[in-house]
Amino acid sequence: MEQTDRSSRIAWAALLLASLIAPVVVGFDKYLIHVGIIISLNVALATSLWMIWSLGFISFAHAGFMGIGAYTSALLFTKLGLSMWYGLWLGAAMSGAIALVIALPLMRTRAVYFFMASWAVGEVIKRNFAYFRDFFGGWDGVFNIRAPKLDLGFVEVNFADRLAYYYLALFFVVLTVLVIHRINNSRTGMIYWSIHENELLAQHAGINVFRHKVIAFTIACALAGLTGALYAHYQTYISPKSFDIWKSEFALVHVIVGGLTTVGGPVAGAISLTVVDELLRATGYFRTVFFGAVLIAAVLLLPGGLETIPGRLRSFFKRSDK
Amino acid sequence: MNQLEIRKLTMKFGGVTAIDGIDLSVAEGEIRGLIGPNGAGKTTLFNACSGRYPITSGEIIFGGERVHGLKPHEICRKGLVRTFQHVTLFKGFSVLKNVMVGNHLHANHSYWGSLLRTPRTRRSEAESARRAREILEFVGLGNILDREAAGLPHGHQKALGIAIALAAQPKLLLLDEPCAGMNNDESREMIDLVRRIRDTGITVMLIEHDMKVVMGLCDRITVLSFGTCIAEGTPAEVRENPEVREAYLGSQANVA
Amino acid sequence: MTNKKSNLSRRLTRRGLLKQGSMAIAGGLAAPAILPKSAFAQTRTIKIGGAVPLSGPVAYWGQSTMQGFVDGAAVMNEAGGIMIDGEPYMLEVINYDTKGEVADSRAATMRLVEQDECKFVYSQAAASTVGMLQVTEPAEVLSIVACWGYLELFGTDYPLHFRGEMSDYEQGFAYMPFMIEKYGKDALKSAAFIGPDDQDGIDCHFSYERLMKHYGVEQKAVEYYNWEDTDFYPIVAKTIREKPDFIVTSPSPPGITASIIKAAREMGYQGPISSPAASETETILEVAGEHASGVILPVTNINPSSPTQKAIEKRFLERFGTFNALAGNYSWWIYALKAALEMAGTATDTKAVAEALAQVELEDTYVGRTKWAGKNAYGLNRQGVYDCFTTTIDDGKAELADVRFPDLPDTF
Amino acid sequence: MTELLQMALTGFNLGLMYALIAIGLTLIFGVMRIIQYAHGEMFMLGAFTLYYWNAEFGLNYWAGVGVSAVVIFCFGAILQIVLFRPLHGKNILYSLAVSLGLVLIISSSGQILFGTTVKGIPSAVTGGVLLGGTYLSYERMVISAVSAALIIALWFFLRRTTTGLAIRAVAEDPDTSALQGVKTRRIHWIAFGLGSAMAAIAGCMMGTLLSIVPTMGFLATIKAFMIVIMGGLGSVFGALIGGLILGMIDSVVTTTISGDVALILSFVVIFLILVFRPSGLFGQDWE
Repeated sequence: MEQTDRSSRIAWAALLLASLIAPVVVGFDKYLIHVGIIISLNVALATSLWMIWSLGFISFAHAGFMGIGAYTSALLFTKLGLSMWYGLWLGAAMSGAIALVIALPLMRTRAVYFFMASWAVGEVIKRNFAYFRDFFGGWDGVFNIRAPKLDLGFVEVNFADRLAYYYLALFFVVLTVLVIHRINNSRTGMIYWSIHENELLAQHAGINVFRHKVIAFTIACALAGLTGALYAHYQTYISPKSFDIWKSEFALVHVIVGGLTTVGGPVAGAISLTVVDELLRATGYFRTVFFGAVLIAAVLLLPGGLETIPGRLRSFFKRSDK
Repeated sequence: MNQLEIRKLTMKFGGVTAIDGIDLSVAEGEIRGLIGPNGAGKTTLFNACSGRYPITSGEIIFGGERVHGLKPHEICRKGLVRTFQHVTLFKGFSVLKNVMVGNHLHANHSYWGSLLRTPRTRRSEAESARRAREILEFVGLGNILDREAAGLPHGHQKALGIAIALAAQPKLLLLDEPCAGMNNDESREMIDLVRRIRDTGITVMLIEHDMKVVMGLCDRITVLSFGTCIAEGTPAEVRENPEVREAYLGSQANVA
Repeated sequence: MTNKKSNLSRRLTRRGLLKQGSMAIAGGLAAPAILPKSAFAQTRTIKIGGAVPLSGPVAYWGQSTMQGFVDGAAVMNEAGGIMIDGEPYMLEVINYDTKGEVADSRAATMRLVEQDECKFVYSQAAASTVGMLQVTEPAEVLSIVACWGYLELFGTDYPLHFRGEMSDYEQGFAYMPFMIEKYGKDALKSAAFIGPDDQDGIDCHFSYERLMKHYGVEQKAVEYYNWEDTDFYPIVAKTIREKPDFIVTSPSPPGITASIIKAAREMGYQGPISSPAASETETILEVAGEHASGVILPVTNINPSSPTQKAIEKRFLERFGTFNALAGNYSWWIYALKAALEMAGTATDTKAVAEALAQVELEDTYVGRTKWAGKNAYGLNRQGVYDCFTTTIDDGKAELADVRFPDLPDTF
Repeated sequence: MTELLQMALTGFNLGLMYALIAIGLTLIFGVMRIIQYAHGEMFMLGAFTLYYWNAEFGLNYWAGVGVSAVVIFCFGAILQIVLFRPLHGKNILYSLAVSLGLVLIISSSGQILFGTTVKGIPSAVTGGVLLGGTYLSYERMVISAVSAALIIALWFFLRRTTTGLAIRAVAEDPDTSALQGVKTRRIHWIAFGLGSAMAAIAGCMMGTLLSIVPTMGFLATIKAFMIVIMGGLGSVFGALIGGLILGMIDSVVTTTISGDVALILSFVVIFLILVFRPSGLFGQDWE
């Protein structure tokens, strides 16, 4: 297994430390903490999408499965009063279960056809939320999905407070990235990338490609469901529009701009593009135009994505100090 | 006991009969040659045995067990492993990692193990790396473990293809044109490698166009033409067989 | 009716484009992108924040709303600002785009309330309103929005939330009397409703259901199209099969309204068709062509006629390079807020300002007389009510047919 | 009975119009394996070019359609050369990300330039006849005829002309056709330009039928991709059949049940087609 070399281990530790002390650095500015939470959720979504990519295909149903997790957790709360502590795991489980059922036929398709079939799956999921008005609330969506409380004996933490939710979201994001990082840097990751590199040879080397594809898809969608539940309890309101095709596309864009070959890619992509989107908010009409321009520039001017920057810098310094 | 028995195998692709009722059996520890003009159905036979394409009718018995209809990874686990005519490797991986994917089969793989990095998983990964190095030494690539597979010269890529197959600890190894595109020295090395593989107890069946290699290496040779088996026997018998000469060795008869 | 030449001058003048572009850049980029800022450091200022859809499918309404506030603030600042118990306050309008999405609107409102410390905010359309209210009510910030549905978000448990645009229900009490006068009560026994299948469409239908019940009109058919639809033949065919006396489609933009009219007329349906959200008669005439007759648009004054309306149009054309009737429709909000601030004598106590705003009645605005109502229906006077200008289109000609203040029932 | 006839007729008209949008995509998606998400934006730009040509400046309608086709052809070709050529041979996801960026830029700058007000293009052909309850609008007939004619023209172009054959060769196997002396670079921008021009023409046709607004492109992209998938990659005939299927589903199911069900149903149909016939009804294999 490639041992993560020392410099990337330092990079991960630095990133974790930075995100831990970020609220203090920004002087607890509530709005910037909100941006931090949105970054965490985008990182989790992009990284779980990247896990599917490590097997060689891209799912456009990712926002749909995030929606399943969100709706499960939201309805458990609004209809049964179960707090998010149940909603998180049941949401992830539900999302994973449905992913498993859908993966069995879905994995028969290949490359761009999988891409289109997953797009159809995403659309069907979203429109079912909209169609069944009485159960899912239709286009009106689901209201007041309140954040949970946690009784730690000596203090009771109410996660409606934004700072508390920031660290809660951070905890689950770190958990998600760690799980995906661990899987990727292990034998399982090697099998995934072998399927990515050459599916035919992998099959003839004794790897049950279909089974691994189904399992990877299920895990990734379960993690997306987890992110969905976190999203629901933070936004306190969800509607089918929150999980439409654009969310899947932006998650994909985060992975592409960030970089396709290591876990660092989606993380870097999600952080930088979420910040860019927020910075552009004040530009009114031109916001989407600028974002589109940044996206195209990133893809054309930085082949291989943001993750190649450390490598480029290293080679740049090596060349200059010769 | 026969390692592989093929009875009345027929392969049809939408009206085209690529293989028309072939009977073939390969004894244990033998090096069997499979020759015939292009389009005779050689590679199709390999595809049938490895489970890549479903067979139309007939039976494939490997080590006494029915294998036709199984999926490629199931057949591979039973010990029937093949290489590909056009070099297929995990291009982005290092030489060592290519082979470690190969011996993934016999290292027990568990998701929890990967997730929690249990000592058992770490030990089995180290073991897998050790065995991969052994196999690479065996095929003569021991010194370039960390090179990327894509950048290797043709000869090394062919050897790596075989190393990946060996990693799956085969009982029967199907080699699809191992010496294609090789000069004399490389061919001689490949012949030596195939002999050494056979000496470890692995039965070998290989498709090859280079007559010197086939005649020098194989214990018995099967000749296919238009999807049927027209001759089978020792290299000497095959060379003399008039049908073979006419169907395949026609123009080269006086040269051999 | 404006001819071709003039609407070109109105819509695509070079000056207009430059102005529009530069205004957005000046207004937007000048502010350091993410850190809090204030333009008028020296004199006291009141910040008014806007979380409106400036891009995306609902941009048309969002931009009109923003123009109303930006223009109003500029006019008031030129006149020396607002006098609140003897102190002049300048107005500063900050706008953020919400792309018409709930989550984005919530983020934009958070930034307005928490970072820019706005005490008064505005928004447009259901999605941005829903996003905004989750932030403004707990933070006790006063909001003026346009939202035709989500009635559960209205009234006593959201006390600082004003709806500056009449929903189809309130508008109906000017529209139905006009229809009865024009066609007679017995010609209007049954109606059919066509609307988009999103929350706006479902809410508008709910308003119409209540209205029709009030006027004793039987509702024959309810059909929903989805925004992905590009052809309205199937839906209109299904609707006119029920033979309703008249059809209402809401909130359908001008283009879709025109397509529905065209399909209905082509399939032989002659009854009146009305669309309260279509405020562009030109599009309807261009798309529906000679089929555009028997059309009733109880929206707003599409072609400015009164001196106030003409003055507003001139000012908007100079400032923004474009003007559409909806911008006029929303232009009175900031003046109502000004009156409330002066009446309450405070720029920070939003509860007092809200109490004052509920009593504000304006006379001479783009939409004539305005007041706030809804005490019985929603528990608080939070629903803006104003003159309803009904335009009719008959065989290719659009004209203002009626102006009346909705005579709301006392139950409202 | 008349209802069935009306449904069938509407479905047929709708199908041909959708097919017109999709065949452009077949060229780009089928030939160059570029997932061109901004195809709908070309559709929108085509409609607005005709709008400014015909409705604003009052010039001839059919000439306008020609002009918008040429303008968008050049625009598509330039886009291919500037944005997509550097990505050639790279992972397909990069071209997808660039086309997504294009969608954002074109649709929102469309809103800024053309204004957010809804516009309409007066139809060149008006009137129609009521055949026992079923309305035959001349305009829809003309549009269906134009669509059918264009589809057939493209089919012949790809079969009979040298450029057409070159395009199909590049679609089949770019390397070999390059070896045969086909200037693949030139073919790429021609195919891209042609595909965009087809979308522009579809934009003009649909623009006169319905209203136009800068954000209408995305809906056309959804329809185009649905059809190309159903019909099969790179197959013009497949795009025609896919278009007709989608048109029929939209017309019949919307009239009988509801619009929502029609949409959900069409996505389910796509999913099943892809699962059981992985390369679409008539498409050739992908790899």
